[in-house]
Parts: sequence; C-alpha cells; structure tokens
Amino acid sequence: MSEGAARAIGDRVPGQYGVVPATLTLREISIATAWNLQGNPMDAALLATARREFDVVLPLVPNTTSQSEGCLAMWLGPRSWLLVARDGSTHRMVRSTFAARRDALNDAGGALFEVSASRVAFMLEGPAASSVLAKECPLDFHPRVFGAGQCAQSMLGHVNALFYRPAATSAFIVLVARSMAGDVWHALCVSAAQHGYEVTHPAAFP
Amino acid sequence: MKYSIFSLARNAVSHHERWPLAWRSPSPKPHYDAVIIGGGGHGLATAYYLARNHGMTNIAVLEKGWLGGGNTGRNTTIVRSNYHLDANAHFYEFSLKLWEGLAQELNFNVMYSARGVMNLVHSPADMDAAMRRGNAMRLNGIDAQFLSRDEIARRVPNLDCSSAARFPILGGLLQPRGGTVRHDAVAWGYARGADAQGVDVIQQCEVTGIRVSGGAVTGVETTRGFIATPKVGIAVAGHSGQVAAMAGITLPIESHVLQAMVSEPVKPVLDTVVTSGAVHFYISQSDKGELVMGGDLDFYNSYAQRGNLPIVEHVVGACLALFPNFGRLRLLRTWGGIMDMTMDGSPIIGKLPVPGLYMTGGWCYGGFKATPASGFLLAHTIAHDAPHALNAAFTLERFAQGRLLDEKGAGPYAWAH
Amino acid sequence: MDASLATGAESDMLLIPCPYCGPRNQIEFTYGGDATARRPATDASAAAWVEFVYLRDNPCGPHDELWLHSAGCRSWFKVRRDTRTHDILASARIDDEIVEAAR
Amino acid sequence: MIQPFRLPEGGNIDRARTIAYTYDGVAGEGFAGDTLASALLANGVHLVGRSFKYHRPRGIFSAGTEEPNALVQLNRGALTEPNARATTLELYEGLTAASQNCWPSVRFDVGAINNSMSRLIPAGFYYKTFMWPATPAWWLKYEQVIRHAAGMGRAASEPDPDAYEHQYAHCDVLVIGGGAAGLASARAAAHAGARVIVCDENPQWGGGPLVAGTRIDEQSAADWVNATVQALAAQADVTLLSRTTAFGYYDGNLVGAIERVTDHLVAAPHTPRQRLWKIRAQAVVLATGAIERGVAYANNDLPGTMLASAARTYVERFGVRPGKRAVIFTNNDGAYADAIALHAGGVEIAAIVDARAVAPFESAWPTRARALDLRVIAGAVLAGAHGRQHVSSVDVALRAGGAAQRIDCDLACISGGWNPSVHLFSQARGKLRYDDVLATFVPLASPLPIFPAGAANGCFDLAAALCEAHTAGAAAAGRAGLPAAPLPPPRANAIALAPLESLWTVPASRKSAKRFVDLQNDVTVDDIALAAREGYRSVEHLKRYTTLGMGTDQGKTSNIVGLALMAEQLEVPIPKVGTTTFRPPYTPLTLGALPGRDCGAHVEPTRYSAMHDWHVERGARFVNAGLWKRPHSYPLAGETEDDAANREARNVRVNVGLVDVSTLGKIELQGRDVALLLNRIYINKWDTLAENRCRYGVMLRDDGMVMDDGTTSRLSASHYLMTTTTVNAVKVMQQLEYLLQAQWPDLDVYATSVTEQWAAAALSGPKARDLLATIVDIDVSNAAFPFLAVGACQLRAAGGLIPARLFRMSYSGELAYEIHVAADQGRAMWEAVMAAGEPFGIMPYGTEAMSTLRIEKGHVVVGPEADGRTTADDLGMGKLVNGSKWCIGKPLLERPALLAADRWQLVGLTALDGAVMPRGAKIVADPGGATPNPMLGHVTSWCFSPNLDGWIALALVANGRARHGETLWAVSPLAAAKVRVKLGPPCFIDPDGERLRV
Ligand SMILES: Cc1cc2nc3c(=O)[nH]c(=O)nc-3n(C[C@H](O)[C@H](O)[C@H](O)COP(=O)(O)OP(=O)(O)OC[C@H]3O[C@@H](n4cnc5c(N)ncnc54)[C@H](O)[C@@H]3O)c2cc1C
Ligand SMILES: NC(=O)c1ccc[n+]([C@@H]2O[C@H](COP(=O)([O-])OP(=O)(O)OC[C@H]3O[C@@H](n4cnc5c(N)ncnc54)[C@H](O)[C@@H]3O)[C@@H](O)[C@H]2O)c1
Ligand SMILES: Cc1cc2nc3c(=O)[nH]c(=O)nc-3n(C[C@H](O)[C@H](O)[C@H](O)COP(=O)(O)O)c2cc1C
Ligand SMILES: [Zn+2]
Repeated sequence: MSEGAARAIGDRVPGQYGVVPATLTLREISIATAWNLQGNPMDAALLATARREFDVVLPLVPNTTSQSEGCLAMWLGPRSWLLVARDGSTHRMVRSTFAARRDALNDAGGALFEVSASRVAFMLEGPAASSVLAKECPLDFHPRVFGAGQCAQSMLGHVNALFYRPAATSAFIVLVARSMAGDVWHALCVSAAQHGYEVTHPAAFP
Repeated sequence: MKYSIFSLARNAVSHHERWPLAWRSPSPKPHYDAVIIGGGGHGLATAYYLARNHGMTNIAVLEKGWLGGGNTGRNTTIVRSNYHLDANAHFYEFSLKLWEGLAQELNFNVMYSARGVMNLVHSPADMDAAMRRGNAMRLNGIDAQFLSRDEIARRVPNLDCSSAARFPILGGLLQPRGGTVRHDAVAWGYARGADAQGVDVIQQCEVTGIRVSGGAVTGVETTRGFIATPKVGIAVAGHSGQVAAMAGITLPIESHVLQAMVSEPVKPVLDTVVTSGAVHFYISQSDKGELVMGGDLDFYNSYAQRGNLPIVEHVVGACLALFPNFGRLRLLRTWGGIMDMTMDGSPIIGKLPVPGLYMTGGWCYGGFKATPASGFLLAHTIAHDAPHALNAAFTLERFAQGRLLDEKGAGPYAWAH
Repeated sequence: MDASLATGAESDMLLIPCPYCGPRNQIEFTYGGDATARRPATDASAAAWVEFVYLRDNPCGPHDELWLHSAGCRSWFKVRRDTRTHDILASARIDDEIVEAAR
Repeated sequence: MIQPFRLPEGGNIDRARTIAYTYDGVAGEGFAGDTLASALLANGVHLVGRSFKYHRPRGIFSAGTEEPNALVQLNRGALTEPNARATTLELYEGLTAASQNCWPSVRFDVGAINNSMSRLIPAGFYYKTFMWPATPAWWLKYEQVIRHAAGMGRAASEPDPDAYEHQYAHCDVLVIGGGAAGLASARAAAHAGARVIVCDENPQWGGGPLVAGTRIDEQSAADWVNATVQALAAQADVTLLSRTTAFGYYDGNLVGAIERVTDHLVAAPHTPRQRLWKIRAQAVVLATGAIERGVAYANNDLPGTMLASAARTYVERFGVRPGKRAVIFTNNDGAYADAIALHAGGVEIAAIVDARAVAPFESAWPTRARALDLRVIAGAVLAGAHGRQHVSSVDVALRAGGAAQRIDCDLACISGGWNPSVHLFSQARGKLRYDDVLATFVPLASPLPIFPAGAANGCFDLAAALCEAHTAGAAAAGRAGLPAAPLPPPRANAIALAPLESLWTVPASRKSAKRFVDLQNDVTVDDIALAAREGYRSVEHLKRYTTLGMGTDQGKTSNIVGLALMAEQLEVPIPKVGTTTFRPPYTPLTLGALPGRDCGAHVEPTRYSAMHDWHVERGARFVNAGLWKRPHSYPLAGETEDDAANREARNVRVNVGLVDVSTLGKIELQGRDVALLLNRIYINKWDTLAENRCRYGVMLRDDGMVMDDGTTSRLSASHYLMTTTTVNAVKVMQQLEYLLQAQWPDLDVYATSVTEQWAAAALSGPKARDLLATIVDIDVSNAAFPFLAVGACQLRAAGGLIPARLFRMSYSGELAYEIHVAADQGRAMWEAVMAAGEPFGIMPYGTEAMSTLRIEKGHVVVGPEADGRTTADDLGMGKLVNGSKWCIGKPLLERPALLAADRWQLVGLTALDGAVMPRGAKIVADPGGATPNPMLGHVTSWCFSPNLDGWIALALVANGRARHGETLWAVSPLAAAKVRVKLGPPCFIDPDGERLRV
C-alpha cells in the first residue's frame, strides 16, 4: 500500500492513487488565454488577419490543429477555431489587447471572442490513457485514426469535451466547460484508479 | 361462455377441452356499415361501443397484423387522469371511470389495479406546477393528494428520499385511482366483446388505400380485397399519418420510437406507479414481478419499433438514481413502439375533412389509458357524424385556430411532448 | 480523423455522418426534425405558417431531416434516413442537396 | 470433505484449489473452475428450486446460459441478487446462495398446493375470474395474493455498493463467440490485418466441449484452442474478452457487451464489478453456437432431467457425474456422443432411446456406441418419468405401440435437437429460414455486415464449421476493407451425422400428466392446445396468453418447441407460425451496468458557478436550476430558509444585496448584421440600440408563444452580448445557430456561447452605487452611467485589478448593476464586492429572495408565467410587439383563439383578510361551487412580500386586465385553503420605476 492509497480517489493533492503501482499521470493544464476566432475560411483577408494578429495559420482541415511559437489553433467548426496561448511564448497574449484584435477581425469580416476562462484542461498520460478516455467517450483514439496534433470534440460522459493529442505519445489533453470540470476530474480519477494514477502539479499548456 | 370461477371449475373437469373461441376469424364481407382500421385497443373499443351503444353490428375491424400487436401490446400500462387542462382532465377522467367497471362490462378481467400514480417533485418549480395541476384536478372532481416527503418514503420504501440525492424528493402528487391495467387483456376483452355482438374482427388484413369518390369515403382497399363502406374510422396510432395520407390528409403528427423495458421478476418491491418528470422516468411492478420502466423518446422519427442504447442507459440511470436498491436486479427485455406524437401533445379524436372519415390518434406517450373513452367517443362521433361534448375540443382544426391543448407548454415540436 | 463527407453504407445507421467530422456516435448530435418543411416568406399567409409549423409528411421510409453536431463542430446539416430501418442513406451540408451514393 | 459425485480425474478444474460455499445453509466444497451447478452436482444436490406457477421441484437442466430452472438467490444483504443462474455462476470462496420461490424450504414448499390445484389454473385463468365482487378494491386484494405468489427471487433492500463502468471500443471485425468457429474466424480476420475483438460469455475459450478425441490441425482440439488463443493474444490489434456476453445489436453496428470483471473474485479494489462495452464494428462474425432443446413428455421437469450435452459437459468439463444410471432420449446423433462421454465418466447407460425408427449405425457415434455395446432402443420414446423429487425411473414406449417398459435410472438425458443461437442475427434485422433437416431456424440473410458461422449458422460438423468460420472471418475483414491474405483454414476430420427426426412431444398416458414446454414459466403442452382452442393462435398471442418464453431464459430451450406444437394444433407448417421477436438483452443484464459510472450523484453532471465554494462556506441552501446548483438562501443560525429569504429581500430594498447570476445564458454576437438578426428574433426593435447600452427583449416560438426573454447589450459597433434564462440557454443558442446556418446564411453574424466565460453577480439596492463607486475605476454617477448603460471597467480586488463588464439593469426594481468578470476571477470579484459592501450593510441573497423581489416588481419568468401557452400580450407586453417589423412567431399571433377576449392575462393578486396565499392556487368565483368548478385562472408565482408585509402573487386570469379591482378567490383544495384576493396590475412596488433610475 503506497501512502497515496490513503487519500480519496478524486482528490487533487499530488500523489499516488488507486492500485499500485501507478501507470498513469493526471494533471490540470492551466490555460493563460484562449480566444474563439470565427470567420469564413475561404476569405483570404480573414486568414491573413488571423496570421497577423496571432501569427498562426488557421487549420482548415476539420479536427486538425496548427501551432506557432505563441499559439495553438484548434479546428472547432467550419467557421470556428480555438486559439490557446502557449506559455513562455514571446508573443504572449494579454487580455487588454482584446478590443483591438476583435475590431481587426470584425473589419476582416470575422469575429473574435474572449474565452480564456470558459474551459478547464486536464492532461492524462500513460499506456492506458486512451482507454481511460474511451470509457466515457465514443471517439476512436487508435493512433491510426487519432494521430499526433489532431483534435476532436465529442462527449466525455454527459459533458461536451474537446480532445487534443499534443504529440505521438500516449498523452491526451481534454478541455471541458469550467462549471463541470469538477465532475469530469472526479470521473477521470475513478476511471484511472484501476490502473493506478499519480496526480502531479498543474502545468502550462504544451 | 361466460367466464367465472364456476366455468373454470366446470372446464377443469373436461380438461379445458371445451372452451370456445374468444373470437372468430371471419373473412371480410364485401360491404360493411362501418370499417375500423386498426385492431389495437382503440379500434376494438370503437367497434365494441358502435355495436353496444349504437346498434351498429354490421361492422369490421381490420388489423394488418395480430390483435393488440401495436402499442396496445407494448405499453407500460399506466392509467390515470391527472391532467391540468380542462379538456384533457374531463376526457381522461371519463376514461378512468370506464376502466373501473370494464372487467365486468366485458366479462374479461383486464386487471385494473388502482394502486395509485405518484408524480415526484424535485424542485420548488416542480412543486408549484404539481400543486397547480393537483388543484385543477380537484376542482374538476378528480381525486388528487399532495404527499410530503415522509409520506412518500413510507409508501415507497425503496425510494431514495435523502436530501443528498441528485434529484432530491420534496414531495409528490398522488392520484389514488390511477394505476395499471393488463394491456393485452384490453385488446382481447374488447375483441371478444365485439365479436360476441357480431362484429367481424379480421386479422392479417392491411388497409392499403382509402377510396374517396364524390368527395366522400366509399370504402377501403385491403390486402384481402376492396371493402365498401360509407364510414371509416382510423385507429392506427403510430401509422396515423400513413393511413390519413391515403385520403390525402396531412396530420400534425410525427411518428417516433418510445422504448420500454422490464427487469427480471422479483417478489413485490413497489406497490404504486412512480413517475418523475424532472428525470423523465416512470416505473411500476407488474403482477408477475417485473419492474416495468420507461422514459423519453429516442428523439428521431421512426417506424422501427426498436430504439438504441442511450435511452436505455438513461432510463435505468434515472431508475437507480431514485431506487439505488435495484442496482443488482437485471434487465430482462427492452423493446420499442411507434408513437403518434402530435404537435401539442394531445390527441385528435373526431371527424376528418373528408366526409365519412374519422380518426382517433395522436396519443403520444399516453393513449393506453384513453382506450375506453376514445373508443366510446369515436363510436359516438361515427354514429352521429358529430362529436360528443367530451371530444369536441380534440379537433384537427385546433392547430389552425390556435386552440391548442399543450399540457406541458412544450410547443410545436413533436418530440418535445 | 476521417473528415470526408461520409455517405452511409448500411452500417452507418445511428453512426451519424457529419459532413465535416465524419461518422460519429449519435450521442454527439441533436435532432432537428423534418428538413423539407420550408419556412414561408415573412409575408406569407397564416395558413402557410400553420402548415410549416404543424403539418408533417412523416414518411414511412426515407426521411430528410436536420441534425446538429451539438457536441462537435456545431454544424446543422441534412441526413436522409430510412425511418423503417434507421439506415442512413446520405448526409449533406446544410446548403447542399442530399445525393445518395449509388449502391 | 468428499465430493461423492466427483470423478477421480478429468475436467478442466483445479483440484488443488478447493473452494467452500454454502447452499441453503449447508456448507459444501468444490474446485476452482466449478460453477455453482457443477459443485452442487458433485455433492449430489439436484433439487435447486421451485417452479414459477405450480411450485414443482426443479433441478439443474443445462450447463449454460439457457438454464430455465436452477435460479438461486445469491449472497445476502446489500449484495444479494435474485435469479442468479447456478449453471453460469463461477464458484468463489465463501459463495452463499439459497433456493428461491419456496417456503418454508425447497424440499417442503407450501406453494406446492398450486400443483394440486393446477387443473383450476390453466394458462390465462386469471382473465376469467377474480371479477367479483365487482369493485376495483377487490381486485387489489386478489392482486396482493397473486403478486406474493409470483416473482421468484428477492431484491436487496440496501443500495448496491459496487461500481460499474462503460468502455467504448472500435474494431474492424468483432467475433462473438469464442468456440472453435469463433476462434477460426478471428484467426482469419487477424491474419488479414484487421483490428479484431473476440468475446465469449464463458471464462474459458473453446466453446461447447468438443467430443473427446477430436483433432484440429493435427493436435488435440484443446491444444489447438490454446495455441490459437495464444497466437491471437500476441497480436497488437487483437482484443480477447472472456466472461463477456454480447447482449444486443444496435444501429450502426454497435454491439453492446457486458464483461463480468470481478464477479468470480472475492475482492478487487478500485476495479468495477462489471464493464459494459459498446463495440463499434465494421463487420461482425456471429459464432455463438447452438443450444440444445428438450422434448415434452410426462413429468419431464423432475430433477435428474437434463439436456444430453449438459450431462456431457458436467462429466468432461467439470469431472462430475450428474447421475449413476442414465437413460438418454434423443432424436439425433449428437446424444450418442454424450452417452459415450457419460459412459467413459462411469455413468451407467441404462439405454439410449432413439425416436428414429432405426438407429443409424452407419454414422460415426452410434457405431462407436455399439462398439461399447451400449443398449440402444430405436423407434422408441420416453413416455414419462417417475419419482417424487428426483427421477427414479422412466417409461420407454415403442412408437409402433405396445406396453411401455419401465427402466430405473436417476438421470434422464434429453436431446430434441439443436437451435442455432440466432438472437443477435435477428436483432441485426436478419431473416431466418426454417431448415427441415435440422428442424430449426437458421440464418438466411441480413442487410447488415454480420456473418454467421459454425453451429450458429446451423453447421454442426466441426470440419465444415471451421472452414465456414475461416471464410466468414476473411469476408468480414474484407467488408472492413482489408483484402484477405492467403491462409489455410484449420482442418479437422469430417464426421458423418445421420439426419435428425423432428420430435417435439410424446403423448401422455394420463390426461392430467404434465408435459412441460417452458420449464421456468410452467407452460405445458395442454396450455398450448388451450391457446389454440381459444383463438390465441398467432405466435405472439400464444406467448402472451401462456407466457411461453417470457422468463429469464427467454425460452432459449422452449420457444421452438412451443411454436412447433402450435403448428401441429393449427395443422400448418412451422415457418407459417414463425418466431417471436428476439430482443436485447441476450441474457439478463445487471441494471447497475447500464448507467455505468454515471449513476447516483453523477446520473447527470452538476454545474457549479465560480462562486459556489463561497456560497457553501456561507451556509447557503441550494436548489437545482437545470443542471446548476444555485443558492436558495443563506440562513443564519436559528433562521429558517423562509426567514432568511425574507431578510435578504428586505435588505435589498433598504440597503444592498448581491446575488449570483452566473447561470444566466450568455451569448456573444459579432458582425455587421447583428441588429438585423435581433429584429427578427425579438418582438421589439433593435436597430435603435446605441453602443454601450442594453435593452430587454422577448423571443417567441414559431407558434407565437413566448419562448424566452433577456437583455441584449451592445458592447461595440459590431459586438453584442445576449443573456437568456438559465433553463433556455442551450435552446436559444441552438435556435440562433439554426437560423444563421439554415435560414439566413446571408446574415453576417457570428455567435458563441460565453456562459462559462463570465461569472456574473447582480448588485442591487439603494446603496448599490455608493458601494460600487468605492471599487470601480469609472464614474458610475447617474449622469455618467445612467439606467441601461453598459461599460467596461476594472474592479479593485485583494489580488489586484479585475477587468469587468458593468451593466446597469435591474431585475429587483431597485438601483442595480450586473458585474461580469472572467469566471476564473469570479470569486475574487465576489469577495471584493462583499468586502466593500460591509459598511453599506450588504447581504448575499439567493433565488428565493430574488423571486420575491421580482414578484413585487411584476417581472415575468419563463416557466410559471410564460408557460409555453402564453403570448406576449397575455403577459402584458403586447405593446412591445413592434407593428412595423416581422419577427419569428408573429404571423401565427393572428389566429382567432389567440385574440379571444377570454385569454388568460397576467394580473397581480393581493391576499385579503391578511390571509396566506396557498401554493399553486386556482382562481375561482365561488370557492364552494360544485365540481367541476369552473377555473378563471391560476396563480403563477406567489410569495410573502416582506416589503408590503402581506401575501401577493402573479396570476393568469381570464380577461384579467379588464378585471383590476375585482375580488375573486384563490383556492387550493390540496391544502384545504381558500383566500379572497384582489386583482390589480402585476406590479406592487414603484410602478413608475423611479427607484431604478435614481
Ligand atoms: C413503450 C410505450 C409505453 C407506453 N406507455 C403508456 C402508458 O403507460 N400509459 C398510456 O396510457 N399509454 C402508453 N403508451 C401509449 C399507448 O400504448 C398507445 O397510445 C395506445 O396503446 C394506442 O392504442 P391504439 O389502439 O390506438 O394503437 P395500437 O395498439 O398501436 O393499434 C393500432 C393498430 O393498427 C394497426 N394498423 C396500422 N396500420 C394499419 C393498416 N394500414 N391496416 C390495418 N391495420 C393497421 C397496427 O398493426 C396496430 O395493431 C405507451 C406506448 C409505448 C410504445
Ligand atoms: N449439434 C451439435 O452437435 C453441436 C452443437 C453446438 C456446437 N457443435 C460443434 O461445436 C463446434 C464449434 O461450434 P461453434 O464454435 O460454432 O459453437 P460453440 O458452441 O462451440 O461456441 C459458441 C460460443 O459462443 C458463446 N456465446 C454464445 N452466445 C454468446 C453471446 N451472445 N456473447 C458471447 N458469447 C456467446 C458460447 O458460450 C460458446 O462458448 C462445431 O463442431 C459445432 O458443430 C455441435
Ligand atoms: C407490461 C409489460 C410486461 C412485460 N413483461 C415481460 C416479461 O415478463 N417477460 C418478457 O419476456 N417480456 C415482457 N414484456 C415484453 C414483451 O415480451 C414484448 O417485448 C413487448 O410486448 C413488445 O413486443 P415485441 O417485443 O414482440 O415487439 C412485457 C411487456 C409489457 C408491456
Ligand atoms: Zn461535425
């Protein structure tokens, strides 16, 4: 019995939980700033503006992402993207610049919405990560279907969720609505307990 | 032969080899004074009351499959009259009164079990709505009581009445006279009763067309040939839209699948019907011991009589949220039925725009409990070519006139009722 | 992830083919009803509105209907589905016509 | 402890590990690998239960999921489980079970009097009696008795402590059934490179025991099975699931399967008890095997009666002798193999009774049987069995006629033929074909990619089954787009089988003798004749009238016998009678597994605002609002919730209060045409809304009824924020997306939901401005920031400045502001405002006080007032409907009934005589009036107004606007209350709205 076993499944305190030894790690990923950018992907002006304002090329293929040093862009819909600031980037976005950027996009026939606090992100890493997600998510996480750098929106239990695979590793990031993040964290812990998991300190968005 | 303990005893002696047919299997005649399409409870009841109340015996019920094979044979058997809107309240209360004497009326035990129907209340808003409805019932002369949480805990021991529950129970509205009825027996009892009065109950006979000439109905095309008749009553539930279309009529109805399910039989654990609007769930225990459960529609148009897993998961999830003690029981069987969902959640009972054409349908979740009244009133409407006061409000025209009977206020979305 | 506009083999029943995201589980979607009901012009007669709001062909067979990929890309789109079997015959973006892949 | 009927060796059980169990209070021992049934048999226990209706003694009939009889009450207390199948229950240390449906004991059961009365209670007897005395009350009495007699086992009376979970999986080929056929198909599919999942309901692989000495690919069948399983397990994209039953076939090739993870273990921490798999397969191979069926002869239900293949299974798989002296009754070759196995297991074979005129000694097994000189009586049948609680002898009669001979035995093995397990094939909309040679239904065709193989496909010869299965596996992979790679199919030597001769029942010598078709529901041959006689002739009527096949076994061994007998009665071919519908689940499914983890507190997610923890710390009581938890009130020590709400409401009118309104739906809109959109979806006009201003709006449904209301603010030239009610947030967003995408794609408008982004609090009360001025960095004077003004500001909080959006709008009717900040700063904002409010006497208030305030002010709410049946005009907002423009819902407002004079309209009610307004009251003219007492309207919202010190309400009353000043009655028969009420305008405080403009 590790000392972790004393704690209750669902706690956020770093340490080992569930069966021993832990084969998974679970942590919160802090989102500094996030924006919802919308517009017509056929419109060169919009793409150019996006690039100028966030130095990122908007991914046009559904459920894919693109990134620059400063920011990660995830495809949300045919006219909608989620931009997430990547920490430590030189172009670190600050909220005060919102109005200027919004107006720039409005002028380019698009839209920009502040959503930094809308979602909470968790990262799950370890050989069983995808099977833990697949307990409550109908997506196919097989690497042949859901490769590195891809993203997809679906359900995790009864909660809408955005899944992102940062690299060709076993790690997945899942983003969910803030008001339900507590439920989701608890659910992930319960599912992970049978594999044993370790809660580690929150980290920045990769 | 009259059914009774005595006839049972008599027949026991002859090893039950002398029981007569419950109904004949006649072949269609070329002409009838009226034809009822649909051998479910409503169609058979309509025929029964046409003969019994209006002396029309040269009539036929045409059933494409087997008697009671539609929703009559697959519903969760709850009967009640706990309605808010006047027209609904009076109609369903009339039906409940007919249920009370139906076994004797038909000399067939339909097992009307007045075990009470309880609607749980989970929030102050629910509470207001339930009280409003209960008060309306009482003013309409219908039995209703409001139960405290403790009272409910006493009557339904397995219910989780703790305030920690995800859907805490604040109280409940009870209609003591509500309950269940043995569904198959209703079809069989009415069929036997109609047959005894000379009605032709014809199975394996599908209506494929409605012949209209000179602006009025003259007969029906069937898989067993044309049958001439001046009056056609449609009682086909989930197929209402299809059959009405045969006469060129489009209805404010969509067909959706509603699932139901039963657990393995167990000794008595639940003595009343319990329903919860907030969690979309209802449950009762059959006399054989199964827990009979249902919930929401699958939410897509369907004629398939089967649904998918998400709703089953939801229904059972709701069940266990309310009855955590049932977790280790097992699901025995699930099935679906084709619901005739109207755009305001209330039925259409009466004349259709084509003279000689009548319908009862648009039952949504709740037409089984209406069976006797619907048959009684459609029979009246057919016989007099005019509606009875109790079905006068359930017209097809109400949608154009804005006289909707939207009990839930859910609006013009078939799947929302 | 297969983003191709998936038109259904029989095996794509309530595996709903989002024209953008590809086939996905039905729990990601919200049903929107009959896609053939046409919204009348703003100045149309009350009768036209009654028909649009209330009357349905309710076919027993192929049914053109609207779905929203509510847990996904938030696109409304069209699906042709056989109401007798739940087989999905084809799907299309909201502003495209539904074309059934030849079998 | 010795196990008297355990064979000295054999069986794949672990004799080194003895396992103790208790059955009916008696301790017993078995071995690892036993089922409860095999352990009971090893200890000589056959009588395990009483039948459903007649309470006749019943024994173990099968060795698998088809078991109709051996249903036991497993465990005690919270873990107890009714109707557990002893034949599939894996033995584990300490297992406790008891027989059910009997009292006081299974040996002596009072209920057995039903058996002596059985002639009085044929199928459907209850439809013919219990109708007198003719009152519903009497049926309730009869019903009590019937209910207690019925029902089999007992449910627990405590919550199930175990956990369950779901698991989605995706594969190219799902193979259901891990017998020889299933493994052969999996092998072929995997070889083609497919992602394969194989599931089998048993703990071990290999399926139905193959006849001893059978060889596959030059090895013993057992070795081949192990080798194949190991080879499969070694492949990355192959998943093997034992103890996993595929229970249902759903749309989109989704197969539901249930894995029993820990049921066979004593304890397994952090592991769910069962796992419900939702497997999305490109193609499915159905290798579910076949189930043997019995024959209905007199007393064919006595303990000691067993399916022939089951008897063999007990000998070969469990090393147990199911009896000492057996008679085998068959109409096919298979049972000869079973007899041979029993013989090898030391069971004396008294006779093999073959219904076929001549024993087929040219075919394999009969020949071997003769070589062992087992006695074979051909052209004969079992006419009946004798014994009190166990078979002691059977009557064997030649079909040609003549006196029956009695043969002593303690075991009667029956084989009436085999039924392919086509359940899932039928669920997959597969059509069946009646095969006259096999006398059973076999798969014909399905429109779906499902490939039946082996015994499930009616192929009962191993060699053929293996080839067929191999081909099916490759074909399934092909269907998933994977071309077959050459691989030889597994080989076995073919065994010639002589044709079976269909036989369903044997005439009984005495009329009163019972010949059972459905052992669980006590349906006899006579019951089926009765159904036919009375006209219940459709197979569906037969089922419902007699309850044939409606038990927990769903008639796996009996349905076909029943419908064959009906065919005989009606003198029609069997296919004309047809089968009943196969429905999920294939075997009964634990309820707990269906919601899986999403049960109890998690049956639906709960949404918490950013300030939730603060509310909790402040002792708030919560109410459900949609999925949200909202503070109802914040009672102080000794206060009731109502006291608290009244205090909070009063404080807002005299000082200032803060309420959490984060749950309101928030939708941001950007683009050139937002005003145009708003004009079309709201009844009022929007193109006149200036920047940094907000406005109240009402939305209608297409049918003209009020759908939702809220405010919309213009944050910049092209950027708007719309708020919706908490409950309709999702609905409104979907409606907007529908309109923008499907109806008006030409509009340049983008929308996104920001409900989660912004935490919101409403600050209201006469002192709101003075308070605000102390913490915001903008001028909030009436001149600079008038009523309906909107602006951005920063808010001084402990941790520094917080960017915020400020709105001057009022729900309470007081001077009020809404403050929106990013949700992750919600609590900091809230605490800052509370701290700054200290000197002003600020109090937090909950939904109850909020409701009181808005009732006093006459604000309508979607739900009680806008109940889906009310128009804007009913609610007194007719003027808002702008005549000059079209909007959704407007055209249908012209319908006659919506313009009628007697529409129910919104009014305010004041309770007279200092009376308390009852809840959910109805409005009538004469409270004593006879029922039905016409209702003129009803109360929609009501409260005690601490500020008016009396009970007030909002109500919808027929032609209410014309009735201001009238006195009517608000009555609640439920509460036995009636109150005189005065009608007036629906606004009780500050009708001209001066307070909110100061
Ligand atoms: C799962 C489920 C649960 C339910 N629970 C309840 C409940 O608890 N309480 C309640 O009151 N109601 C309930 N209902 C609703 C209720 O079952 C139905 O409203 C009611 O049984 C309808 O009866 P019916 O006779 O009109 O229709 P049906 O019983 O469906 O009969 C219609 C008949 O018409 C036949 N038919 C159709 N087309 C043709 C044709 N062209 N030619 C000839 N015949 C045709 C059909 O074969 C069918 O037999 C439930 C329904 C379902 C599906
Ligand atoms: N009449 C006979 O003599 C007879 C009968 C059955 C099998 N066999 C022989 O056995 C050999 C192989 O037969 P097979 O592999 O086709 O059948 P099998 O009976 O050997 O294997 C089928 C397996 O599928 C499992 N199963 C059934 N339904 C299931 C479900 N819903 N979910 C999960 N598992 C399920 C069964 O428990 C069994 O383990 C062949 O030689 C066949 O002829 C002969
Ligand atoms: C009230 C009620 C109780 C039922 N009880 C059982 C039962 O005990 N056993 C069973 O197998 N089916 C039971 N069923 C389901 C029926 O077998 C059948 O599935 C249902 O009537 C739908 O018919 P279908 O499945 O033939 O389409 C019950 C159905 C109802 C409506
Ligand atoms: Zn999509």
